[in-house]
Amino acid sequence: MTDTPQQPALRLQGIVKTFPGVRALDGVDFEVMPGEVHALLGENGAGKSTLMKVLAGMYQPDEGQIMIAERPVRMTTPIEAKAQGVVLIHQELSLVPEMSAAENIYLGELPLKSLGRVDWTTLFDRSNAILKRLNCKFRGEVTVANLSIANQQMVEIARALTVDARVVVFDEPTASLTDSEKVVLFDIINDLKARGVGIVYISHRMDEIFTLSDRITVLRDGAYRGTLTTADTNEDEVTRLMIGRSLDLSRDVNPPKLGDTVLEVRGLSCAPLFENVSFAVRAGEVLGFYGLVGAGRTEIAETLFGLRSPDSGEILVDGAPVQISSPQSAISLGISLVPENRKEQGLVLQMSCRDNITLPQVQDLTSGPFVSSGAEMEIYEQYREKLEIKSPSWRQTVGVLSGGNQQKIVIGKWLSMKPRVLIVDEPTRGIDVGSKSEIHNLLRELAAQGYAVIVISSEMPEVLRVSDRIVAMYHGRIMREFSADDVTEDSLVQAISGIRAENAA
Amino acid sequence: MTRLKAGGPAIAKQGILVAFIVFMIAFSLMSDRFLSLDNFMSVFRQAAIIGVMALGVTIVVIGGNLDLSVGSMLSFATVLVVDLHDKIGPELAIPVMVLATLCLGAINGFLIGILRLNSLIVTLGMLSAIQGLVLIYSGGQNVDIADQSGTWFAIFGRGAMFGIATPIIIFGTMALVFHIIMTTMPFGRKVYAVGGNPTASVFSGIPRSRVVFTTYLISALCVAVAAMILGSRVMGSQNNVGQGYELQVLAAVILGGTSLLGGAGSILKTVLGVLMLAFIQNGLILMGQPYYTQWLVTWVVIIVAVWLDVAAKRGRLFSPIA
Amino acid sequence: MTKTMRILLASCGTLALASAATADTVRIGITQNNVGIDSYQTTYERAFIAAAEANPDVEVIVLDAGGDVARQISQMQDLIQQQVDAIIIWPTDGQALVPAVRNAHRAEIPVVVTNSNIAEAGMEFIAAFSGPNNVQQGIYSAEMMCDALDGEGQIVQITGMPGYTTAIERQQGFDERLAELCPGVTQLDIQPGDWNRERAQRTMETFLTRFDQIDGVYSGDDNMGVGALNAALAAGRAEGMVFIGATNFAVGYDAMARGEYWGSVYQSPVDDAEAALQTALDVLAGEDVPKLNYFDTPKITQDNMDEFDRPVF
Amino acid sequence: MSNPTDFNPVRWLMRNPIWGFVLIVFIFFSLVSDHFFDYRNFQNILVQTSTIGLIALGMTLVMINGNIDLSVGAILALAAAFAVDVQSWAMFATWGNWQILPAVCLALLVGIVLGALNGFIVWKTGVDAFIVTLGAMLGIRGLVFVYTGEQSFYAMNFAYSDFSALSVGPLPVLAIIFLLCTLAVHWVLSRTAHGRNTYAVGGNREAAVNAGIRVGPHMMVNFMIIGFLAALSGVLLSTQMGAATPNLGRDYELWVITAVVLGGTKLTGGKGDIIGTFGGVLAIGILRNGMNLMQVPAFYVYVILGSILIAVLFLDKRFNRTADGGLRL
Repeated sequence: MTDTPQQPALRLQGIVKTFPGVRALDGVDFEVMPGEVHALLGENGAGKSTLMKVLAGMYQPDEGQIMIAERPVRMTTPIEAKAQGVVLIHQELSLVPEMSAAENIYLGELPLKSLGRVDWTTLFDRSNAILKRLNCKFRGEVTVANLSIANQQMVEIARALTVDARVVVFDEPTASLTDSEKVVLFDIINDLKARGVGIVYISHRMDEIFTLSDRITVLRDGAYRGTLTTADTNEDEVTRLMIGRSLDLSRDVNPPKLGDTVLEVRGLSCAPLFENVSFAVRAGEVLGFYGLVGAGRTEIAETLFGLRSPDSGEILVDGAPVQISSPQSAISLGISLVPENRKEQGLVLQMSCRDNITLPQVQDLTSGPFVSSGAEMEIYEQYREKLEIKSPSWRQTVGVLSGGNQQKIVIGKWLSMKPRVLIVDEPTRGIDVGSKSEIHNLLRELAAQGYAVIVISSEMPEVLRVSDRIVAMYHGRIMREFSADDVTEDSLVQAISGIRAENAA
Repeated sequence: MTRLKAGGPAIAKQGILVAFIVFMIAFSLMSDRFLSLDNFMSVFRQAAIIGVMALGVTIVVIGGNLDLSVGSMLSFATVLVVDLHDKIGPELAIPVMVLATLCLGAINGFLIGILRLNSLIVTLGMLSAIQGLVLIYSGGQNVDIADQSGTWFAIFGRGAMFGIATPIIIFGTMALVFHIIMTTMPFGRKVYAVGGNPTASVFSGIPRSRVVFTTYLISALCVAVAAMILGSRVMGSQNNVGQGYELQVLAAVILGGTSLLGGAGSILKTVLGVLMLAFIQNGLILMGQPYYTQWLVTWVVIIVAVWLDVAAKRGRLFSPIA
Repeated sequence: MTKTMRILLASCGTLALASAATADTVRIGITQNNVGIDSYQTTYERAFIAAAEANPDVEVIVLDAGGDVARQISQMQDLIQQQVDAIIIWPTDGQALVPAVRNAHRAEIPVVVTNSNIAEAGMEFIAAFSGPNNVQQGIYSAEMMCDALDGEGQIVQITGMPGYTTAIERQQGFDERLAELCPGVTQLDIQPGDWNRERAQRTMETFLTRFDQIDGVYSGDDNMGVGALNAALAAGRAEGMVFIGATNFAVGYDAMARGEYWGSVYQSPVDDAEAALQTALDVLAGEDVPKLNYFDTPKITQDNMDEFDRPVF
Repeated sequence: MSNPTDFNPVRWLMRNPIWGFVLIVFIFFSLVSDHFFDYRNFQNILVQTSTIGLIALGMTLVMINGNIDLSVGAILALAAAFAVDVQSWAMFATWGNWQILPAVCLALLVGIVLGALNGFIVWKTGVDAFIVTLGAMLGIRGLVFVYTGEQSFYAMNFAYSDFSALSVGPLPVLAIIFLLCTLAVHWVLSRTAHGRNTYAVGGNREAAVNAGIRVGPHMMVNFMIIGFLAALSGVLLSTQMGAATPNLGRDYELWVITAVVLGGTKLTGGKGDIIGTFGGVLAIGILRNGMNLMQVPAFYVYVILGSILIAVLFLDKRFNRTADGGLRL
């Protein structure tokens, strides 16, 4: 590295970006030194994504300067940004499923021969070299559609390595990674860092930020709120900067008032997704399902909600065996599911807040043949208050709300159905810290009100925080069940990594 | 992610309404015959057949699908009802025709709603297959009603109530009923939900297959009603009478701002789209323009109207893609 | 005429070869314009098949181009490929089929054109044409119109599907003859009705709005003519309006009987079909067939309609 | 990129059910029709399919992009009209047979320009291609009628229509052009950066944008390619006719889309290839040819073609279940 360490690899000065009616970035300063991991934090809507898009050449700032190695630059396309050594790794996988991994790695700049022909040999050689550097076990020739999510993420990361990057921006890179895959990713980040690359790391996960970063910059409402040195700060301080107040992260320790067993599952199998799964959940408790992505947790939830037919096994509601052949029958049994993917499965984005909440019961909210607007408003108002949904009006289409408010709408939708069992799959995925704790408190509160709650999560702090009991899953099987009092992080990690299974074998 | 607010004055969001008003003014200025009650009634009456079909197709499109089979289905229904009129009498012919048409709709609904096949291709296949069915049924002959002046069947296409032609009354009533269904009844809400996000609808306990199936039944029902108007108006039918109607219907629905992606659209705006196309046809002929001018005008109008609509939604005129 | 002779000789040669191959039956392929589109064509097809079945020595291959020129060219290729003894073609387009007819001619298969004629450039490649004279029909209609209006008045015209030969020829015959015979009759406007009764009805409704005085309506066929009549009746303006069509359909015949419809041109698809088959057989038999075989399509009006049978279509 | 060493014919057919279907109808017609299995007939099939086939090549690109083009039939008609009419322009009167050259070039240019217009509108307005080209389908047909004045044009010069009868070796020249174009488009789609980007734009537009692919111009290029191919198809069709008719190419868009979808290209974009499209085109060509040879009544042809389209779609869905893992949605 020829740059002196004092010279930032990248510096943004007074960046302003406005959209019609919105000042998305309001004079933001930001810098990354070579060989530094600089975390960028802020709640959803704070302007992180806009800032990243400015960085990546996808947006042009209205005011302010971007400087690379202290030279002002103009980047009008992602390609130009990349040529300047600034690479963005997207939060949502930005891959083309029908193309090979190699083509995806070099998307937009495939090595060419004459006549615009793709130079396949070079392409595969280069990309295989990169994949090897990342310790990937697949080759560049594989079609991306056939890769696991984690491997797809690796392809995404491999893209950053195609150029001699000065700055790599990671936007929520761990959202869909398992713990072991995270380890690989962190190795890569540290490797880049050692080579003198400046890293911008965006995440909602405090633990990751504190493990990885050297400095933390916080944005709120499109404005710069300060930069902290990681070693000299703590989560509280960062959170306060982010949300402008402090946050109660402690678990509410009141022992649950347990009711009867509402839902029981005996020997449920749906090969190859999960096998011989048995558990029970009682009114007034939160049952956590913890495991790696792909361990079969979501699939169990889908089966309980009538979206899959099990091969064998029994489902009992209030002690009586039931057949759940469709979501409608699940709903009529009092089972509801807040799905994993809010935007694809949970909400009709162009519908209003109110209509999304009342959607499952719209058939019953009628006076005569018509949907009763009054009844709908009543439900909407009730749950808007109860869940503190922030929306300008009931007419607001949910697509423009923040992730936290969207999630509350999905939860409100099911609470309004007065379910017995509420299954919540990844309740806080992609939700900022402030809303996260609100949702955690809400889940606890719901249990206290007598709901039987099942929470599926890949985040250990979350599971530990909300659950009364925790079921650990590995490869479609339940490895162990813990009670909140005797669970330790170590035993949990072991259980979901299948370590007990190997020992037993 | 910063989101754009749908900006601009409210009128800009009503692309079709703007275009409609512009055209009405232009035609009124250019032809002194245009702006008269008689002419309007005549246009409304002519628009009724396409219009009734467009109502059904609007619901299908809001549900996230397409229906290209309505053209040959109209041929089928009209040939059937006219042919049976003289054979078994109108009181039997109408229910038989409606049932048979609903069966075709049910086939569409089954293939698309239940088997989840792509609606464009299925209805394209049905377009061809039903055209064949019509020809096989009629043996390629035109069908006619012998006693044109004596049959009460004339009421649908030629009759009038309170001085308003029946086709207009039928079209108006159906538009109103469907508007009420789509905006205030549970079924309407479900169609919007299924079209807007089919997966989320299933996750909300909405019987997606049944809803889609029903939209195709409604579409077929609309075709059956259109066939009654058409058969009664013409008192006969050719085998290809509905040929090309599917595109006119679709053009009207699109002009009305219904999104082909599903989940958005409005019955009343479809009515506007239908009237717009009818007025363009009528106005240009009144101005003595050759028939192909209306195609050129329709070209521009469709693109500009939908463009204004899209532009208003995204808050800027040109698409942001590089 | 030497050219014709050569063709005939060539045809005879083909016949001889073909006969040697397939014993005594002759195989005749026909490719029609668009059978489903109206009753005339359907009735034609039935009559053609019936006539062929009545003759034990004839085997026919019946194809339909569905109105598509390209498909008709393919069908010509397929027929040439099958080495039929003769091809009868009802061209979807008079110009566009010339090379296809030329190919058949080169393959030494005689071609008989039926109903609507091939363009001038193709005349040298066909054995014969058999059918009505569409231009003449337009002329007849113009004469009837002139007659009915006593040479004075304002009329509108509703044509068939734009771009199709029959529609163009009838319009051409009508326009030219009318201008020459009756300069006192003015044509207010010409719009298409696409051979479709409902569309003709719609067009007429707009005409009625647009023009206060319409004395006569010429329609490219009776099907559309009746549509125009319906519109005028509904508007209460049919009284005294002269409706003249072409290709007398049953509905037109009935309307004439009721006195609402003035006249048309009588054209029998059965005659048309039988004439085509006979012409082909004559060509194959080596007879000296004239190039143009127009069968008679007389004027039919309220006055002389008793002389004609009610059309079957 | 399938590796040739692990080529498995059964799996290949499962992924390309259309070729299985082509095989079946081929064998079927060979058995039941005397005239089908004949070298001359195969030539015919190739020539007959070339019209739809050429456009289908372009449609494959456009549909992989996630767009659609309904205006191809009208573009074909306008190009054919130009190709025939321009030959007789006075300025080329002294050119002899060379007068065909500017005519054909102008016709092809018309196709490219109209394609560019469609593409430009799709790019700049962001209106769905279905809507843009539905409008263009009506409008361009209007242009055809304006230009031709409803009349058919015919080529005075028989050299023009003789061209379609030429053969090089065993293959008619039209078939050769079609096959060459097929190879060329296949090459573009599978070997060039533009072709690979076609998948990227349709498979994940956001990713393509992020990777710096200029999506708008890219789509415009594909619309220009389909415009060119539709025009070429119109020119070749007009050489078969020695004429151009204003109604030429009506409904072709529907048949082209049918062929492309039969070939496995997804309407949602991102997936499809020329091998499949070629199979789809052949399937329709063989069916039509075979049914002609077998004299299936026209009325039944409609029913059969419609049903087959739906049946193939159904089979494709069965074989190529997407990875929803049995979720009942």
